[in-house]
Amino acid sequence: MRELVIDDVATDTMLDLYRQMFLIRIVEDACQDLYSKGLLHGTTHLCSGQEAVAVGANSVLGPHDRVACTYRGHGHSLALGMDLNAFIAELLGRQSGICGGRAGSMNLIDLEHRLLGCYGIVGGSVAAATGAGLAFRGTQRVAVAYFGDGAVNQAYFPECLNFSKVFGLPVVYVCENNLYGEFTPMDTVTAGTIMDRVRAYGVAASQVDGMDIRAVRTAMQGALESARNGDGPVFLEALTYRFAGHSKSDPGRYRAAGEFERWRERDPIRLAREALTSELGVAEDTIKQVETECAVRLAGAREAATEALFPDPGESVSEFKA
Amino acid sequence: MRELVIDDVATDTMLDLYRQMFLIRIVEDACQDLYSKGLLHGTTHLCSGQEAVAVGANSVLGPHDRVACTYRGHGHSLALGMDLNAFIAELLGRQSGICGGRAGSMNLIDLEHRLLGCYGIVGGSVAAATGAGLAFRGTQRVAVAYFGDGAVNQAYFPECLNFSKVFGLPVVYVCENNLYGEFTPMDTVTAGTIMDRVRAYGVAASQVDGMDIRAVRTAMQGALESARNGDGPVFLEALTYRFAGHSKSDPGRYRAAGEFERWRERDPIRLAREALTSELGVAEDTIKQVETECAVRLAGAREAATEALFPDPGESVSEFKA
Amino acid sequence: MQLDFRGAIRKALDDELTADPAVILFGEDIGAAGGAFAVTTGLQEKHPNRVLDTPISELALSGAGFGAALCGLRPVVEIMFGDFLPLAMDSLLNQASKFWYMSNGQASVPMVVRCVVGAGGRFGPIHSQTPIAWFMSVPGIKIVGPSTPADAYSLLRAAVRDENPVLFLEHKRLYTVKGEVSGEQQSIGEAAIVREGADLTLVSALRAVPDCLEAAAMLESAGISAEVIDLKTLRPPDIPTIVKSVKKTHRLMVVEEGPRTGGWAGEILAAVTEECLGVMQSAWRLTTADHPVPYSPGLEDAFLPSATSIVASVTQHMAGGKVDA
Amino acid sequence: MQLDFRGAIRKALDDELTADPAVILFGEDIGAAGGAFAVTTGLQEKHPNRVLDTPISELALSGAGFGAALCGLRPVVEIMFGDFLPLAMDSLLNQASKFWYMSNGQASVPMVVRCVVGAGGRFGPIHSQTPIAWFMSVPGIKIVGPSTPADAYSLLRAAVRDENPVLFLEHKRLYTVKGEVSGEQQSIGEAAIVREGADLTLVSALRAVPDCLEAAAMLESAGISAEVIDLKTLRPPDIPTIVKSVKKTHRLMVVEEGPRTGGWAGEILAAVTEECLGVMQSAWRLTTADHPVPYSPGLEDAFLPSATSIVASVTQHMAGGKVDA
Ligand SMILES: Cc1ncc(C[n+]2csc(CCOP(=O)(O)OP(=O)(O)O)c2C)c(N)n1
Ligand SMILES: Cc1ncc(C[n+]2csc(CCOP(=O)(O)OP(=O)(O)O)c2C)c(N)n1
Ligand SMILES: [Mg+2]
Ligand SMILES: [Mg+2]
Repeated sequence: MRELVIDDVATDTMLDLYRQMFLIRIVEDACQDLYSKGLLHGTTHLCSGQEAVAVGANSVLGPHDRVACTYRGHGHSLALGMDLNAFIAELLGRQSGICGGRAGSMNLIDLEHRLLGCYGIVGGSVAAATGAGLAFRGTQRVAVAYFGDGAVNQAYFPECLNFSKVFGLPVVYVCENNLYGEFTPMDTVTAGTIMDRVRAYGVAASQVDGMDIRAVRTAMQGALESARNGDGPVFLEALTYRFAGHSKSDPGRYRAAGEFERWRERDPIRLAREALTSELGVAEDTIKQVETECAVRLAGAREAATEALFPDPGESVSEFKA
Repeated sequence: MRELVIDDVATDTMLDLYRQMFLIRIVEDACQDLYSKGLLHGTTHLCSGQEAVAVGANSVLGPHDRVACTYRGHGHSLALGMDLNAFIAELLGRQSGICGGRAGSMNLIDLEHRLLGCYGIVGGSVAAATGAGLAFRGTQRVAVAYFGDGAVNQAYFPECLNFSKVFGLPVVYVCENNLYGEFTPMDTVTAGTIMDRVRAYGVAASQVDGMDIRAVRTAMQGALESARNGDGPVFLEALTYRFAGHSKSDPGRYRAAGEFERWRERDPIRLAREALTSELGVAEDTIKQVETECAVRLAGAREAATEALFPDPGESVSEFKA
Repeated sequence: MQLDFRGAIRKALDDELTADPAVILFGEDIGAAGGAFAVTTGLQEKHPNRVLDTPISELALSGAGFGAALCGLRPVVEIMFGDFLPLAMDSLLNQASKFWYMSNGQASVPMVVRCVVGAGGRFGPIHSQTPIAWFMSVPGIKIVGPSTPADAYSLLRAAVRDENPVLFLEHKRLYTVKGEVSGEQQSIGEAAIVREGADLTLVSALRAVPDCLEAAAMLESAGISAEVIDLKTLRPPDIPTIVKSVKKTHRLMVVEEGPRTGGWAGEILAAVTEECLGVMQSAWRLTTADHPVPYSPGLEDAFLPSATSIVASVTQHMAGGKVDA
Repeated sequence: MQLDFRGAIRKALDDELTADPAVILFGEDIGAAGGAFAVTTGLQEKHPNRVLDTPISELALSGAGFGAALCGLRPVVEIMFGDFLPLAMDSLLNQASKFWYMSNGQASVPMVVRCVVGAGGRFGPIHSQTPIAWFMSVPGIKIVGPSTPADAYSLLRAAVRDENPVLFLEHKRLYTVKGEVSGEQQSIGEAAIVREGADLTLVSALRAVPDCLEAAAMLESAGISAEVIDLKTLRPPDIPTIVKSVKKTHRLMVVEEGPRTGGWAGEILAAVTEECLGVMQSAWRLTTADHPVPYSPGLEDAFLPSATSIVASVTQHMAGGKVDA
């Protein structure tokens, strides 16, 4: 991989990134609330704490790139530009949902906004992006796979990593290592290190502080550039943490004492906010205004979704495209 | 892994190892002949050239260890002690075959002789041995998986390697790298190196000259000892070559010019024979006698198998054990 | 003893672990955390060395179960959702289920694979499937799907004792169902008539059994007497019990929570037809449509068989010309 | 043009590669070596950048096919033997086949997975299966299994053109069959009456079609007139064509090379029964037994359906009491 160029994020860019992260965080809080009110069903996997990866990495994609992520995909979906109304409506199972209410929180798809899908099968995103990379051979397009630390032990990952390296595909693999797969600490079920595993395939790999949105952007820019240059697949391990439980019903008892608090100190939104105020000299009021705008947008989308129609069960459906 | 102790193979041991290798080689030649005579059916995968791995590695197993290998399993089966008559009879589809004629060349099973099976699915042997290792936790027993270079890219391998490392299972993984998977050169479809991949899991890995039976024995002794000590899984890459085609219908056109001849120079049987005569001072006549004995045994088994009954298609079969 | 379905499963596992040191449980998040559906809570504390949290490696899990079963253990592997079984399928289909035949009876593979299955929980298309049909045509494997806590307990114990690979399916909408668990032994492979009737035989399994019973009660008031059969074992299905019933009622309806085309209901209907064609007045299936399970509650509810849809289907078939066709 | 079945497949692939730069072929040993069954010989030389030799990674192959199809390619993936499909199944079942429905029609997945299938080649239990039943219950996937070179050519081209995932099965005992290949377009989903008859409808697919035709000729001399239907598409099966035939002949026999329990023949029998119960005099299946494919030639031959066993089964059913039961 080429030497990375440090990207001095301009103030308004940083404010926009902050806006996106903040929106995702309050959206996730709203999901929790909608769930408790019985409007969001089944289960849902919040990404609170991981916003800097979603927003930072996706913010440097090109318009023709494609992304596949996991069931923990709210942040990525919004960062890619999924319409907020269509997003919430999907979670509430409405006709106006991005997938007409058929897919739900775990399986969001939005091809118009570059999202090949949120994959409910651990490892599924890795394959989808690998295939996209195959389609992008010899073009300037890059495919990105997001997945968790747990996915590294799942068949899709090693098979696809080898496949894309062998064919030199333009794929960026981004592992969001949040230390746990469901309730199980990663290091109890993972031999060796993720970085070593990837490097053993001759794939360039680096780690990045997943709580620092500027670091994520910079690292992702480098990775994308390398893939776009035709240098084959690239791997990025983003060190992060989820502040919510694995899914809606998880109290998080498996966390070591003090761990949660330590990571909370490094809340990516708080870090970005601090950078805005102290480093970039943005006024507290300006930030408050951004936050208020987000809250207003969310409230509007939430209201619209709550009032949206449910799909008609009588509608005839074909299993095939004609 | 502990420091390996060099095993000075005594003359009669070496002669016995030679006997086994020689038998396997002439058995494989006989298979080719039986195939061309229409007595052996479907397809068969000969291990000629790889005998030193089969004989060397299996010769140092304990009586309670267990082995899983691949469709290229004639050598391993015989080295483990499978009855020659039952072996040939199976290949000819006879009732007296080791599996009653049901399994055939690719799927030999002989639990009495420690063989958990020859697996027709690439990677299957890796899983079977991993499971055996799970059953052997905390005992002095070791499970051994044999598989090819091609299997390293197949889902079973990385998943199982991680699994056995995580649980510290007594499994020895032996990769017989013969440079090809079917007709495809390994390096065209394999990113990085096999050794690096394994080491990335924190699994002790070493390479051994798979044409030198004494080297294979020594390496395998060390691997077994380490696994028996409770040090978890061990990996051995045996560098070898198959002198026959991938399967019965393969003319081997993919081989680079001169490659075959170079490896032929290192024929494990020839090397062992040379060691016997020049290093260990065994008389040519003694060796000839061993060879004749093998030929006589084979002729007898072949005749018995050719005359053996076919299984009765009318016999009632249950898909379940009662 | 009164237990809920989840508790019955837990007790069966606990009792098997206690009774036989060869029994071992492993799967994702089943140990320290007690499982994604809190089924295995407490078992690791009680049997620390034999209840293992594993990596997310479905193929290795089933493969290791297979190899361990060949070497003396009786593994009970949890594949969290039945939807993930395709990742483990090679091991079950090409290794475990073929071993007994292919080895010419040298050994069989006593392993159990447990999964949560079924729709109605708003889990969407990839966490709601009922994987029976994928394995229905695999010789050498048994598929068990209980509908009551008593059956869950007895059949899971029988599955662990069975010498063959068993796929044991737990419907997520049954976990909270309560019932008396007697501990009475049961054999895999036997269907049960759970309600007697004269006009029609309703065959189903898992969560559809309570639906059929509810439907039968509703039909009773409409003057239709339905016999309800709980298959309990899906593979091999207990065709003789159904045939006997159909010879009495002359009508067969099979209710399956799963896509119509290629579902197990087709197998039941076909096998019964082969024996009862001459005596059947009607025979049909009620299944889900041929598309994935939808997430939206209204779509999902309409998609699934229910007491109401069963009654509607019966009424339509028995009122229509088909009765005397 | 006279071609053998293998040549017809090769020509279809070649013509598709030539016609559309979005078509890409990949699989194990298909490129430089021309494939394990010499089907793809010469294609890599002709289309060097679009015929790829891959690692032995069935899950990655199908997964990459899926992702590539989402991004504008029309991938044709070879999974060498159908027996290996379980390793690729998650991608086909949970990803590719659900996409069209789950995305609410945002896109479908135009990919083809080709495999060699079937018994009779002495390849033993793990290289001889016919994987239809494993996928028969998967909504969103089509399964095609031609029995002649002409159909192989036309249907493979149609499969590559299809907007949905298609499993395309090539029976190993058909590769050397010769026939005229006209190149006439054909639609997936249509069965064909390949011989007309009055007394009995014989339904089958793949290698069993020539067996049925041979049986029909033998039955003719015994005074029984059999109509033979070649399904060609297994999923979704063309039930209307069969129903129409059964309404004429009043008897249905389905011949499947595959285990009886849970096989696709059950689906055909069930679906036809639901529509024809009143007019059928008999309905049954001839399948293989419920155990793996044996290696030994005598066992394998006895295990498989054949013209002789089809005739015997027909004679038995038409002579027995079942005709008028
Ligand atoms: C193949 C498969 N196995 C198991 C699951 C159940 N499951 C859902 S999320 C999860 C943990 C995944 O952990 P990780 O990859 O680290 O991602 P994270 O949830 O931490 O973002 C598991 C086991 C699944 N969805 N797919
Ligand atoms: C899962 C699977 N994929 C493909 C095959 C077909 N196949 C049989 S042997 C083989 C090559 C294996 O190469 P390697 O692992 O190096 O072993 P070798 O044959 O060289 O001993 C392939 C692709 C198979 N049997 N199983
Ligand atoms: Mg994680
Ligand atoms: Mg090899």
